[in-house]
Amino acid sequence: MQVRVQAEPFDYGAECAGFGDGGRDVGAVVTFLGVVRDDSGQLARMEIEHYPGMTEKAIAAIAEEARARWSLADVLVVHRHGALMPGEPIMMVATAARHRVAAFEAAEFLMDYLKSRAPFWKKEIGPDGAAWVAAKDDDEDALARW
Amino acid sequence: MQVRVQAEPFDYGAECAGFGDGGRDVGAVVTFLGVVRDDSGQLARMEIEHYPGMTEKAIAAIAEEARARWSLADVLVVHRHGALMPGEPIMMVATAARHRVAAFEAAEFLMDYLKSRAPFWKKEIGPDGAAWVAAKDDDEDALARW
Amino acid sequence: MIDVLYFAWVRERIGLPRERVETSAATVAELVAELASREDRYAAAFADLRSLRVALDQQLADFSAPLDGVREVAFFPPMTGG
Amino acid sequence: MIDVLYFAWVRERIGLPRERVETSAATVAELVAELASREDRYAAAFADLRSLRVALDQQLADFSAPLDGVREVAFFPPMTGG
Repeated sequence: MQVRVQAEPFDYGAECAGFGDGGRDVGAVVTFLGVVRDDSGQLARMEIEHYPGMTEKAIAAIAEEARARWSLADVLVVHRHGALMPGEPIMMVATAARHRVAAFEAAEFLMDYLKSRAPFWKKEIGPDGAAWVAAKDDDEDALARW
Repeated sequence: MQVRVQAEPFDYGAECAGFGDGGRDVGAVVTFLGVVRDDSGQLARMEIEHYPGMTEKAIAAIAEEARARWSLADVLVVHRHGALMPGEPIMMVATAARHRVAAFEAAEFLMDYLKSRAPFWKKEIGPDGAAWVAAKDDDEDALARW
Repeated sequence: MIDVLYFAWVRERIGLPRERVETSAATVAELVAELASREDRYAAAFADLRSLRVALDQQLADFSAPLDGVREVAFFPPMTGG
Repeated sequence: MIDVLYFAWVRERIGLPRERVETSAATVAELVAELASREDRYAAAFADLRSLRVALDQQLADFSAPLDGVREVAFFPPMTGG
């Protein structure tokens, strides 16, 4: 299990290549990559604030819950903070399990919990100034299924 | 959209690295990697037979349905045939979408359909000879949710 | 004349991957009945249709489907890709 | 004495990221009432508790939670990671 919270960019391909050599009982690996979207073409940058100390603990607790619940052979969470440009990777998760259903469910569980339970806050900076991204009711509702 | 059916190994990390530069409206990338599992420690190799001609068409139709249904910015399917060793990648899918729910759902849809609707057949070769892998009722049932 | 293809254990039981068949069968089911009556190895391969799938010109089809205009018929077990 | 931390727009409204507070509040809600009565910027930050979250010693908690033994309280909006 590996959890990293960092300002530096990460290399998604290299993380994928290095993940999931979890032994002979791994049949399925799922990864999720979150990217800074810029639908309007007006986003100058995104800034992600976090709560140092709590962030690592909250993510580790979520990752450990996923590992235990889906008997994961391995789990990885990387999440950036600080300034990010459109198109840059924000975060990723990876799960390794015996079967595909467990790998998918665990990755979705991780994403749903990271969205709403890990202390990150996104701010978008555009031509009209800065605005904090509002939490969506959908994201809170997504937790109900677990 | 890219579909490849090949005997040669593929490089999962490199495929991930090269995927999903789908433009500024991509916020979420999901990949699935299937690996030859060897729970018993007795598997000498896996052999995958397929139906040349039909395989490519069937996968392309499934991938196109996923692309249209979830408005994917990009979709990739790679599937090997021939002899594979334990721990080797069998196949992968990747999806790029605006939001995480679409990327996850499309990847799971692709996997469910590739399992039961693309003409591949797996055979396991061990110390006691060769045995065709039986289709699971679960896999057929999984299609019902789409 | 029609091309008939066999895959996986269907191929192994019948002992060949493909053959050209002269038939007047109107449907897949009629073709199956013709083939199954040939020899034991065919009868064994077609013993349980629930464990078989069929494709017509590389599209999945039902056993009740007509063979009119079809050039290639394939028989195989349920697929196990992914 | 307790460390009080603010994040995101709560930090921006109050105008500082953290402070040490001398308080005899027994619960988070009592601490919020004390802070909100200080100045307009605090009142503005705490105007709608439904849009706020609280963590006690880096664990999410409720506004009714006791402060007994707590060293660090953090106030922030709903999280938007991932």
